[in-house]
Amino acid sequence: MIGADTLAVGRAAKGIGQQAVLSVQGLSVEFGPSGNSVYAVNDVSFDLAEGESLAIVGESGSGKSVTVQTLMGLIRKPPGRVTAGRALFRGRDLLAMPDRELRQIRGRDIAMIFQDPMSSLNPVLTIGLQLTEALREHQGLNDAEAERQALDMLALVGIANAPQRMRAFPHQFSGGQLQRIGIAMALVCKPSILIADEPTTALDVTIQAQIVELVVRLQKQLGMAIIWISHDLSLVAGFVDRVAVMYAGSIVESAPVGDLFSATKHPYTIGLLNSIPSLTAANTRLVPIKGAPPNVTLAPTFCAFAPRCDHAEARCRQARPPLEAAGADQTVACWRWREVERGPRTGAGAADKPAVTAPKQEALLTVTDLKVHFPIRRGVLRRQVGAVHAVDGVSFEVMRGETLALVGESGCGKSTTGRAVLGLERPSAGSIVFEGRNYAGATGEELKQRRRDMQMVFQNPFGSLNPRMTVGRIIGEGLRAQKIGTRASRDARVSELLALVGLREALRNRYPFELSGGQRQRVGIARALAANPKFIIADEPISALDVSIQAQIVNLLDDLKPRLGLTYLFVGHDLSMIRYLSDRVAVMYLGRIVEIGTTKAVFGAPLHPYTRALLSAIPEPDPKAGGTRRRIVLGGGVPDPSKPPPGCHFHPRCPLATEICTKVDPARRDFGSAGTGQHLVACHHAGEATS
Amino acid sequence: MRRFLISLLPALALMLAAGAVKAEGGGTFRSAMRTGCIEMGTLHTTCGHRLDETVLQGLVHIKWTGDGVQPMLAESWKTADGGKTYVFNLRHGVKWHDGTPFTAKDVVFSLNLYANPKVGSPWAQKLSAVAGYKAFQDGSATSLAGVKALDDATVQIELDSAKPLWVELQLIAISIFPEHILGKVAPADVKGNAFWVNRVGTGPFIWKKYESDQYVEVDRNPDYFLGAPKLDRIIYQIYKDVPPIIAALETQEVDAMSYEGGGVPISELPRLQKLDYLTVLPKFSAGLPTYLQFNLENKRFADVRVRQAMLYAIDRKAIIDTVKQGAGELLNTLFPQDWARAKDLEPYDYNPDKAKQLLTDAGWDASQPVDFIYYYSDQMNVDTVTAIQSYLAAVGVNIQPRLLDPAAINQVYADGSFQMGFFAQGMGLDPSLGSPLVVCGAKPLAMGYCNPKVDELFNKGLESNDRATRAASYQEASRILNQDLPKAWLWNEVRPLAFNNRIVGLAQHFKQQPLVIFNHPVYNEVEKWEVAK
Amino acid sequence: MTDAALDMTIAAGASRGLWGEAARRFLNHRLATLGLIMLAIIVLACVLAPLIAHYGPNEIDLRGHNQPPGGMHWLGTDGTGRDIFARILYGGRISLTVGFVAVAISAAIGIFIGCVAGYFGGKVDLLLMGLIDMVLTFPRLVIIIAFVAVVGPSIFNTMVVIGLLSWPSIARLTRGEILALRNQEFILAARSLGTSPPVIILEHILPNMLSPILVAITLDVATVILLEASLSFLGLGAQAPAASWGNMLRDARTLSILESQPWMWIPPGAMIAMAVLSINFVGDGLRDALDPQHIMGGK
Amino acid sequence: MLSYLLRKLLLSIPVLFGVTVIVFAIAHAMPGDAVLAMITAEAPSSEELIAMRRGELGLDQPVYIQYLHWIGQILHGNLGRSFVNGRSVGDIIVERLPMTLELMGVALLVAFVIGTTLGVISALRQYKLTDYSLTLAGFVGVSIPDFFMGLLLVYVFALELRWLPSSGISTAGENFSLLDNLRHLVLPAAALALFRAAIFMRYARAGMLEVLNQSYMRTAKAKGLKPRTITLRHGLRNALIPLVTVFGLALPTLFGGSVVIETIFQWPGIGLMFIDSVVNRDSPVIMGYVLITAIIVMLANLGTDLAYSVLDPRVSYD
Repeated sequence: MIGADTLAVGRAAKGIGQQAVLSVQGLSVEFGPSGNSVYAVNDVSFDLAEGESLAIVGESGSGKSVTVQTLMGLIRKPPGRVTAGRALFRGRDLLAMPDRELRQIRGRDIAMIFQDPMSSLNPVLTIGLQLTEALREHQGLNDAEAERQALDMLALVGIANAPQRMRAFPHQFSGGQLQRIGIAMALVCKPSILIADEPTTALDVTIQAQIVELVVRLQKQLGMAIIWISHDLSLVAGFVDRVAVMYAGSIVESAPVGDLFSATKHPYTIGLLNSIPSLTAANTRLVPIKGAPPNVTLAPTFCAFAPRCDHAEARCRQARPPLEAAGADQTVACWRWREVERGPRTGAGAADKPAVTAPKQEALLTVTDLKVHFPIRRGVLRRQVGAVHAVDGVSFEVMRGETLALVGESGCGKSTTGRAVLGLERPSAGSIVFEGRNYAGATGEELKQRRRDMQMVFQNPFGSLNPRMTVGRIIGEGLRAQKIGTRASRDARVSELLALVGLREALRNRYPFELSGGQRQRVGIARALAANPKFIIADEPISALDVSIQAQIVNLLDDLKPRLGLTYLFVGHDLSMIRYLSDRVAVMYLGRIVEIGTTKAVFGAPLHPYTRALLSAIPEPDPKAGGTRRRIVLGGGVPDPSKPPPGCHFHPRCPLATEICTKVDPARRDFGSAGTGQHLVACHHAGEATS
Repeated sequence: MRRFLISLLPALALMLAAGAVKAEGGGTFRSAMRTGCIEMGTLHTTCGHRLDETVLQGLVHIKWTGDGVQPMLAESWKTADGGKTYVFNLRHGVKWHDGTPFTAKDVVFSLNLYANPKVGSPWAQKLSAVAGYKAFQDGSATSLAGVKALDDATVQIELDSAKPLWVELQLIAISIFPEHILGKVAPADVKGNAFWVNRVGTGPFIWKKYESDQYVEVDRNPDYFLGAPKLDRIIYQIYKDVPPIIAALETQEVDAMSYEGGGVPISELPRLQKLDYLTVLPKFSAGLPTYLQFNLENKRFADVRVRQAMLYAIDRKAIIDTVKQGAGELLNTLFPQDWARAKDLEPYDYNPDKAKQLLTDAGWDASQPVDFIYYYSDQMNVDTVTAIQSYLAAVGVNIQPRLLDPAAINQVYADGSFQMGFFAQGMGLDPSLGSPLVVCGAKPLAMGYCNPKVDELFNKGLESNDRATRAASYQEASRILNQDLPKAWLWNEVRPLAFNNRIVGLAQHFKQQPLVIFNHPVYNEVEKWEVAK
Repeated sequence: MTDAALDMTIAAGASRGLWGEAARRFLNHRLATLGLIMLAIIVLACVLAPLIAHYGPNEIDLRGHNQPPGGMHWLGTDGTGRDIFARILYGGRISLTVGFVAVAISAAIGIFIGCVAGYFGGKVDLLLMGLIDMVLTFPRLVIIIAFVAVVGPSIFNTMVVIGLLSWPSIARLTRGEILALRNQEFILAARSLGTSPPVIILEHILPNMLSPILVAITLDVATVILLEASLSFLGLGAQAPAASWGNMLRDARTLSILESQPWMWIPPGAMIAMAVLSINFVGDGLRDALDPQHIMGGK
Repeated sequence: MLSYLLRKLLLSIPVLFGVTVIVFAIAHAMPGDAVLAMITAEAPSSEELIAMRRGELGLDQPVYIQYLHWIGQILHGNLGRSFVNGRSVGDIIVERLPMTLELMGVALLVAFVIGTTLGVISALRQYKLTDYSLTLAGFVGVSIPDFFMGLLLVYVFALELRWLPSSGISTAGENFSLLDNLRHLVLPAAALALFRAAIFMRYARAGMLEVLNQSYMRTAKAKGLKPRTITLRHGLRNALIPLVTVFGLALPTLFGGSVVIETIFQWPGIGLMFIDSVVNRDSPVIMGYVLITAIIVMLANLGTDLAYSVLDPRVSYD
């Protein structure tokens, strides 16, 4: 601790922005044999000042990770090749130095944390060994000294009980703890640059907030520079100094974070910002970027964004625009940046969100006290010794024509609830009444009947389509299963559905692997709509998609709802998107609904402390907002659902918890008014202010 | 890793170098033996050769030259009544390897042990001519009435009727066991007794050690009554299969191989003949008529023309010349002994046309395949079966060869489903030993053949010990068997043998031995062999 | 409008389809292509043996035995003067037939049992897994030796016995695949559409577990060819005079043949090695070509 | 963990019971029986004698009685007595099993060490000449049956070079010496090992390649560790885990392989005993052999599970 502090002072004295600790110049990386290359990184240049934090933002395949991994010498060669460029670290070219030298810099001067904390730690080695090995390698410390420093670092990242935990293995930690350990591991040698490669993508939003906070704190404490790789503009808006936006292997725009949001220059950046809903901005219709990110298999001799750009002209397809200065500290790579301007949700197809027809006050679906328990069997005789209380007494109604969103962090039981409603999981208790009929425990013909009216759109666009069926067969499957129509009429219906979800007829005979993620999700939607259901359960339908594609799918769902008279149960964890598309929201925690009400009421005046924490953790795509909003960072992680805490499930993490919360499970109370509608909250201290 | 491999090399080299030094004390003879030769729980010796006679011995053994009987534990014997009563004078001063004196009690005990129905020895019938045998078998007597110890050194054996050849043909098979050891064992338990893996005998070598499936080690008996052996010890190395024996002969890991199981495969001869440290006897008569066996109770083979046709169909000479590389002599009747065969036998020269004609005449149904069983799995015999199959197919006899093990063959015999097969039967010593193949009702090998004239001639052959007299009977029988073809006689087998010249006396003796002698202890003068200097 | 750009690029290249894509990847695999060609030549030569070989496989010529290669006998003759080349081809028929038929039998049993265990789960699964465990604890070769002693050696028996004893690995694989597939979202999707269980098995589960099973089956063929060779070498497989590569290799037990008549054992040995090698190559290629990673689009 | 082991052991009881039924059925379905197997042309037996021997061995009883009798013995820890020499089957197996285990153990160890090493080297040199040659060698290795390998080894090393003895477990009649024993062991163990080394190599290569793509390898590299540390400490350990399964699966095939190799090399283990007992229809020995190998394989499977839990801290059984 002491060491860290003095070091921080030393670094801080140099100040920020005085000199580039890292200067990347014209970096190009290709993969595969020449002639058949993937142009992963094209002519990327940026500077990183001492103590500065830089975000590199881009969608999957944009080359952001390859860029930093190349700097670290982490890409495998072959197939990877650095075809041009320099990367000067304190004046020494990282790309030219022999591996032996680079190794001295890796881990000591430049450290890295990775996306998936679970897979980036070695599962068979103890945390202690993995923490200390860099110390022993770089600083030649003996075991005791290395262990002492590692313990200091563990304490610094907030791992309790560190001495015992040193002997534990990675699988014995939660994801959030693992990422803390990953950070400790990167920082043990007090590097001057930390590269964070999407370190929060695999984490829940409340944990993500913890990690971001930790890194920001440590950066200040240790005075290091940070390169933060992310696909999420909103996330980085709150804490970095500069942002570089990458697209198809190139930096298209780079600016101080404020300028990037307020004076956005590049059409792609504009497109990205228009694709994400804002918690604070007006609730206007999302404007997606058309098309999908390209595979970078063509030599970068043109603007890669041109096919998706509304401003593209002939020039864009003939020559690649250079990255040029477009302001004090802003650069942009676009031939037409001077003509492009970001208005509020401008661009082709921009329009107001379609007027929501007021939902009829008639319950289409009523779920009462639903429980889904999965037995745990142990011992010699495999006796049931307990159960995972995945869904533990959930009640809600879905009104005809509305969108009810079910939100919560992973493991809270929201997906299981959705599946139970459709009959994919057998409820242990409770009733599921759809249009007046209780379907809980339905089998056979009854189940089949239910499935004609209810359908599901699944999360994973890769896993939810049978890879060995053509698109046409996948879409028509429900019709065949329900024996609807003749072969010819089914064929016609498939064509109709393809058109409905915005897919070309030509795709009918394609296989899923030939489609992009967005197209697959459209196929999934078309499949669900085939038999004209009344009710769609959408289970995180956009969470696996790139930002620019998410908006496409959300808009499609939004458009279809009034056209086909659908009702949605939307399961998700992306709160800003949910706020954008739902009429009412139910917040789940550990198998129970803690708060349910209209979107306006819940988002506007959240009453349950968990909801409040959840909402405060949502990153906002506006650097200014980041400063003003007060974040409630919850301690710890979600408890084991097979051993839920007694009383209120949330009490161990709750800032308001009192004696009663540990004993009595709070009943739901209605805090709604005529204006806000029903607003049920299950909390003894609902609405009380946090200290 | 490379360093690791390099560090292994010296160790490897050391191991290989150790192989170059042959750790051989003076005077060890290593002989290869096939598995199965060791189990002797039912007293009979399936591989009488070599091991038994070095440890255990009988009253008499067969002479080295195969033409007479050598006194062993019995110094002399005489019969006063033309072979009904024999009196044996035992050798004096003989001691068991454990030091106990050998006496007439041991002889009486041993003969009774063989005949005891509770022991269940298949060789009990060797004593079936002894007076009182039947009573012993059916339980009305508890010992053989005909066997008596006249004193400590004299034994009298009385037979039911006069058998002038009894000693030569039957007694030679009987080994004498120590009464003071096996006498304590209940007869029914003799089979599983530890004695058989820790034998105490009177022979030139003393049983020392038996390692299952590895070897038997016997050490020199300095008190041997025919003179102390020159070899220090003999190690009988046990092998399951022939190829490893050949390899061991070549590498001098063994000095000799037994001739049970085929001796040196003919195909390996050229290889061994090239080695100057080996003496190879390429054409050692096996006294082993080889034939096609038919089930005469099966209608298809009942017609003699069918059997004759098969013999005409096969070019036996070509098979001997090529597949058997000359090792084998044509045989057209049962007896391998020259003197027992008539000179005017039908030669059944290769004549496929005649074969076809005979088959047509006999109304042979060529569409029906014939189940054809054989046992010898070595390359030469498999090739032989292949050639036979091909020759028979050419005349319309479609045999389907199946290689079976003894148990399966005996099962096929027992349940009567046997059709046809390729077999051989060792009977080198005397023509009378062929009787189980051809006399009426002899099970299982006669296969339904019955010619009272043949039975009569076999009986006659045993009434005298004068060879000329006997020859007349057997030659007559040979003519009948040549015509009747109860089996289709093919040839007399030849067994090549190979010996390491290191053992002086071994090869020389075998050169004198006219033929392989199966199943009977032979006086082989092992005490005179020695390791060359 | 939205995916127009991508639509265009896809429409430009003709769809190869699922199998087309697999075929392309397979053919890109150099060793696999080589293996396929080798295997095709071997199989074709064996099938067309009567047209290629000048002699019958069992045509003996005692006076012309043990001839070295050359002249009328391309690969020489064996101990009874049979043409080695002809026997190689006809023997290949037996060896390959044993391989394919035995594996077909074991695959049929294995897939059936695996499907039943995987689909029904529970007690049925427990029972069948017990059965699988039981058969797996037997050393296969040992049990086959004992079995052949029971039913008698013949190529038919060898095939059946190998088939009857080799299914557990495929059953296990099938069961595992089904268990893995059962939790795939597209199976959930099919269930949610009301697709009936038999249709789910037929349309969703079977086609998707096909590739790993196909790979396993292919590699099994190679194993069985080796097993047949071992059995025939021990005299328990193909019976004389019929040829199989394994019993031809038996000649090499004779040391002088091993040393001075290599034409009798090199060809069958080489054929065994080549057949097994090419099947292994093909299996390896199939594994890559059918890798579900590629069509599932995972990362 | 303990309850997992207990459960596995409990589950193995019905499995072993099934094994006994099957092996009994096979042993008794063989044509002929121990008594018929003893009959030779030189020692023809009368029908009375055959009946007497069958009576002694209990072969005249109804089959189910024979089975119950056998099972009864087994439950008393007694595998019965050999029909051929009357010795206790348990004793025979105890006497011979160590020799087979020596052969198999050394072969397995050698195969594992060589195979894994080469597999890892091959993976580290992916797409280089070393990799291609090793992979090809591996393919060839799994294409040569072990019996044939045995013949070739004897031919080259025993007959031509005369470096090593051609058969046996030690020089007959000499006092046991480890060196002598090892010299005899080299060829049969190599014959068994080479084929399996090729298999281990394939799996080790695949495993290592998979591990090389894992992100924790990238993490290790990002820490600036030495390549050797990364390969050995982070890579190898993870790559070895899936090999445990291969190790477990190799055991039954090794028993099969040892039957052939023991025959070729006259190695006096239980494989040789088994072949003899089949020829002799010595059903107590046949059944004892299969039962014992089944138990060993089962224990080895349990051992595999244990090894997993030792090697991979993520694995815990309950």
